[in-house]
Amino acid sequence: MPDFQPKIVAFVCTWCTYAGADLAGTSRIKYEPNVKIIRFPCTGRIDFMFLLKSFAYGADGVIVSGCHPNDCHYTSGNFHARRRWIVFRELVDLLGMDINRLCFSWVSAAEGAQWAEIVNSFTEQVRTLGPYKEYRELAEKDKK
Amino acid sequence: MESIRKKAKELLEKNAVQVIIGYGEGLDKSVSAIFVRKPENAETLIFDDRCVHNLAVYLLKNEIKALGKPCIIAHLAALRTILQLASEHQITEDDVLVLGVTHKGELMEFAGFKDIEKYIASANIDISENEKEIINKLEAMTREERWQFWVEHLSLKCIKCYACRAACPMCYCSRCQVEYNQPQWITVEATPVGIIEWHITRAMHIAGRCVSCGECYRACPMNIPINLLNYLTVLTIKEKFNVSAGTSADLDSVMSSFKSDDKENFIKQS
Amino acid sequence: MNEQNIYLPYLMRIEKVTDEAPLVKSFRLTFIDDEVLNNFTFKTGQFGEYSVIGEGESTFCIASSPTAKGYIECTFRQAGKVTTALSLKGEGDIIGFRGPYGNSFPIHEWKNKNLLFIAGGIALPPMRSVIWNCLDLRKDYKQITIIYGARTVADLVYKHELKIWDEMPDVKLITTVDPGGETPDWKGEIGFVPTVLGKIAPSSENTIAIVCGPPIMIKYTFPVLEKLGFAAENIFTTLENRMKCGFGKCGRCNVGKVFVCKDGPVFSYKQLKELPQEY
Amino acid sequence: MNIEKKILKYSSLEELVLKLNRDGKQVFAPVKKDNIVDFAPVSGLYEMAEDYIVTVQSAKFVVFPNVETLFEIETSKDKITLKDKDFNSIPEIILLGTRPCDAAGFNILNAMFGGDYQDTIYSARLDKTTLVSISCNKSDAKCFCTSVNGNPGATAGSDILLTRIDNNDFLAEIVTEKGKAIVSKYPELFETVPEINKDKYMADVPVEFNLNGISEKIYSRFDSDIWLEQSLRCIGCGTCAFICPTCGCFDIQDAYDGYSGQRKRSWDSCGFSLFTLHASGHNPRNVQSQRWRQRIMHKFVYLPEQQNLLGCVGCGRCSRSCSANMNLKELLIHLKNVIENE
Repeated sequence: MPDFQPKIVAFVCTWCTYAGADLAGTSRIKYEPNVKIIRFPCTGRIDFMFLLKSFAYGADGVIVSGCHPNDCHYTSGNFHARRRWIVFRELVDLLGMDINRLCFSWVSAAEGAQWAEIVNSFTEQVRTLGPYKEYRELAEKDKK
Repeated sequence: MESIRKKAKELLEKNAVQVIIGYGEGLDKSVSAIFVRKPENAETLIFDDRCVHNLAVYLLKNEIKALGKPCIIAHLAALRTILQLASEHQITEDDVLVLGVTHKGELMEFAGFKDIEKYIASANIDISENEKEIINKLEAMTREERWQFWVEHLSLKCIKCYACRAACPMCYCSRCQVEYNQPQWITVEATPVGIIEWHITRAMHIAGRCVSCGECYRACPMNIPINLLNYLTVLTIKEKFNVSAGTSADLDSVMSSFKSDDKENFIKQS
Repeated sequence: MNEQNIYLPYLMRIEKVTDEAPLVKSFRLTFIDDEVLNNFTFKTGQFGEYSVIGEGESTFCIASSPTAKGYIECTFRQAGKVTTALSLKGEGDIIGFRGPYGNSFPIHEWKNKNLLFIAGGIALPPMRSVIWNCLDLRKDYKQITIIYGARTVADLVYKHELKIWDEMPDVKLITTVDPGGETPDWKGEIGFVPTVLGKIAPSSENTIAIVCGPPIMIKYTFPVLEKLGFAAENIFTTLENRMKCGFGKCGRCNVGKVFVCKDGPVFSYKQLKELPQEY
Repeated sequence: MNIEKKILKYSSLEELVLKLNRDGKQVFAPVKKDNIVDFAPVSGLYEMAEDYIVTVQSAKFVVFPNVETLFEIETSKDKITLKDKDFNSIPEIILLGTRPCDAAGFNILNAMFGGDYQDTIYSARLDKTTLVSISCNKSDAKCFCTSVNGNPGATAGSDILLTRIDNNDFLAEIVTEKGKAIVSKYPELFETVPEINKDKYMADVPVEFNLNGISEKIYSRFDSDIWLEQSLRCIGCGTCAFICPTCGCFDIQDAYDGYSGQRKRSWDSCGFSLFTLHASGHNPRNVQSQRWRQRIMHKFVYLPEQQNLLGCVGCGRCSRSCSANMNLKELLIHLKNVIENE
C-alpha cells in the first residue's frame, strides 16, 4: 500500500513529548504530517477509551508518548500509565485488535529528533499495515 | 452442611449477627442465595458442590446492609472477594462475620482478616488449567481469527443486559461509567463496537481486582466466555507485577499503584 | 396520528429565547411546516417531548396557553445532556417537538369558581399555561389568586408576566422567596410557599386550588389546603416522572396502576391519595 | 371456530423450509450454538435444534428488536431532514419452532404496542411475521404455562401449530389466514388428516396456581415487605426483562456524529436504576425491592386491568437464565400463599 496515507493520532504529555515535538519543529526536523497531536497534561491522564474511540472514528494508528520514568512533572503519572498500557495491550491483543497499530514511547522535551524518528517509523509501519478497516467497519454498524 | 446449620443457629440465637447469607434450595432443588434471619430457619441452609455463587456480591447492597450485621458463608473465591473489598475500604472486619467453607463443606472460623490471608496463602488460587488452556488456544490463533472469534461472541451475541456487571462483586460503583451520558462514552444500546468498548472497559476497571470467581460468565444468559478477558488481566498482572487480587486486606490497588521497576518490552525509549 | 411514525417529531423554529433565571430559559417555537401549524391544537396542562436532533429528547409541559395561536412555548432548566444542548440553541435554530401528550386541566369544570394557583420554583410553567388560559376567559371565573415562590428573587421565572398579573385589578398575586433569598428592595413575602399560603389563608369556599412544585413543596402544601377546608377533589396538581415515549409504551413513568404520561400529568389530590408514593 | 387440521410429514417440513427460503422468506428456527439454543436464520430443517424446552431468548426480536432505528437524521449547515423509516425494507420472516408460550407472548406485545398510539413500526414487522409453532412434548420444572391461562398445545398467537406425532410427522393446525396462505401456497406438502387425539403427545405441565381475581389483593400489598423478602437475592441486571417474551419496555437514544445518525429504540428493564431516575437525582424506585415489585405488578396487576391479559406466559425463561435463581414460579406460589394465609 505505497500511496496509502495513514491517519495517526498521537496522545502526548505537554511537559515532555509535546515540548519535544515543538523542538523538532523549531529545529526544522521534518517528520510525516500524518500525525495529529493531542496534548494532555500527563500520560497518566490518557484513558484507554481515547485509543478505542480514535480507531472507531477512523485512525489507523495511535501513538501515546510522555516523559521518561522519573521525569514526570507530576512524579508518577507515567508510572501509572505504564501499568495501564501493559494490561491494556495484552487485553486488546487477546481480543484480536492489531497492537502493531499502537506505539508507546518516552520522549523527553530535548528529544525532538527521536520524536520525528518515532513518528516517521511508526507511520511507515502503519502504511505497510494498510487502513484499519475491520474495526472501522464494525464501528460503522454502530450507526445502523 | 450440619456444622454450618448449627453454627448459623447459634450465631442468630446469640444475636452476634442479624442475617446469615448462605445457600438454600428452591422447591425444584435449584440452588440460590438465601438470607436467614430466624434461628429456626437455619436448617434451610445447605452446602454441596452446586453452591458456587459468590455471595460476597450481596455485602455492599443497601437493602441487605439495612438488615444488620451479616454472617457470610464464603468459599475460596468469596473469601478473596472479602479481602479485596477490605483492601478497597468497602468493608471492615467488624462489618461482617466470615464463615469459610472448603469445597468439601468443612466449616472454617476466622479470627479476622489476617486469619483469612493465611488460609488463602495456603490455597491454590491460580486460574484453572482448562481456562488457561482456552486462553492459550485463543492466543495460538492468528490475530484475525481471534478478532473474528470475539466479534462473533461479543458483537453478535451480547444483548447488553449487564448481568456481568450486576453479578461481579467488584462492580459496586453507585453509578457506572456507562450510566453517564455527558459524554456518552459507550452506547447504551447493543451496537457492535459499543459492546466491545463495554467489555474492554469492564475488564480494565476490574483489572487487578478480579478474584476469578467466574460469576460474570455464569450470569451471562448468552453463555459468552467474558471471564476470559478478566482472567487474561489476572494472568498478566500476576506475571508482570507479581500481585494477585484478594490475597490481603491491605493490598495496594494494582492499577493505581506502581513499582518504579515495572518491566515491559514495548515502550520505545532511546 | 396513527398511520404516521409516532416517534417522528415536528420540526420547530425557535422564535424567541428568554433567560428566565440562572440556568432556566424559555423558548417560543413556531412550526416550520404550515400544514402542521394549521391543525395543531392542545389543551392546557398537556406536555411534549422536545428534542435536539442527535442529542435526544426531554419532557416539559407546554408553557403557553392554547388561546395563544401560532406558537407554543416551553421553559426548562439546564440539567442533563439534552437540556444542555437545548440551552446552546439560539433564535432561528431548529429543534424537534412531539406532542401534545397527556390529559389537561379541566378548566371547563371550574366555571364560576374562584381559582387559587400555588406554584414553586420552576414548576410555574405548567401553571402559567392554565393561568393565561383562564385569564383569556376571564369572565368565566370569579376571584383569581396566585401564590408563587422561589428560592431566591433571581430564581423567579416569568418576571415580566408577574408584573402584568400584579397590575391586573382582578388578580391577587403574592410572590415569596425562601428565607434568605430576598434582595434588599424585595417587597414580596418572605417564607416558604406552604407557610405563606397558611398566612394568606384564602377561603376554600367555591374555590379550586392548583398546586405545582417540587415534591417537597407539594408534600407540605396539601395539608395546609386541607386545613383551609379544600376538598381533595378540588385540588389539582401535575406529576413529574421520568419519561421517554410520552404515550404509555416505554413503561417507566407509572405510579402504581396509572401512567403519568397517558393518564396524567394532571391529577386531582383525590386521585393522588389512591396512588402509591411512586413519584 | 374450528381449526383446519392437516398432516405435515417430516420430509414435507424439510421441503417447506427450502421452499420458503427459495421464495425470499427468512426462516428463523432454534439453533444450538455454544451450548445454548437460540433463534437463528436456517436454510434447512437439519440446522434446527432437536432437544430443547424453549430458546434462551424469546422470539420478540422479530417484532421488537434489541435495537431499532425509529428514523434517520441528516443534517447540513442550516437544514435538518428526518427520513422516516423505510417500512418495505422490513423482510418477510417465518418463525419456525416457537412454542405456544412464545406465540401467546405476541398477543401481549401486540396489546402494549397497539392501542390509541399504534406503533406503526411494530405493526409493520408483525404483518411480515408468520409463526409456525411446535407444541411441547416435554417441559421442565421452570415451566408454568398452564397456571397462566396457557397450555403446551395452545394455538393462541400461532399461525400454524405443529404437533410432533408418531414416526416424526406433524399434525398441523392451521389457525390464521397467514397459516392458510402457507398451506394454499404449498398444497402438495400438506395431507388430509385421519382423526388424531392431540392430547397424548402433549407435555404434562401441572397447574401450580391460579392468579385469576387476585390482582387487587396483590396491589393492596404495595407497601408490604414481601417484595424485599423476595428480592434480596436479585442483583438488578436486565436478563429477565431482555429474554422475556412479554417485556416491551424500551429506551430512546440518538446516535449522531455531527452530520448524520438515527434516533434508536432499544430494550430497557425496570430492574435498572436509570429506568426511573429523574434529572434532579430523585428516583421513585431507588432500591431493588421496588423494582422487583414493579415487575410483578406490571405483569400480574396492571396489564390484567389495562389490557385484560396476564402479562406472563409461564415460559420460565427468566427463572432459567437468572444467575440469582429468582424462580418466578416459586415466587408466585410464595406470593399466593402469603396472600391466602394473611
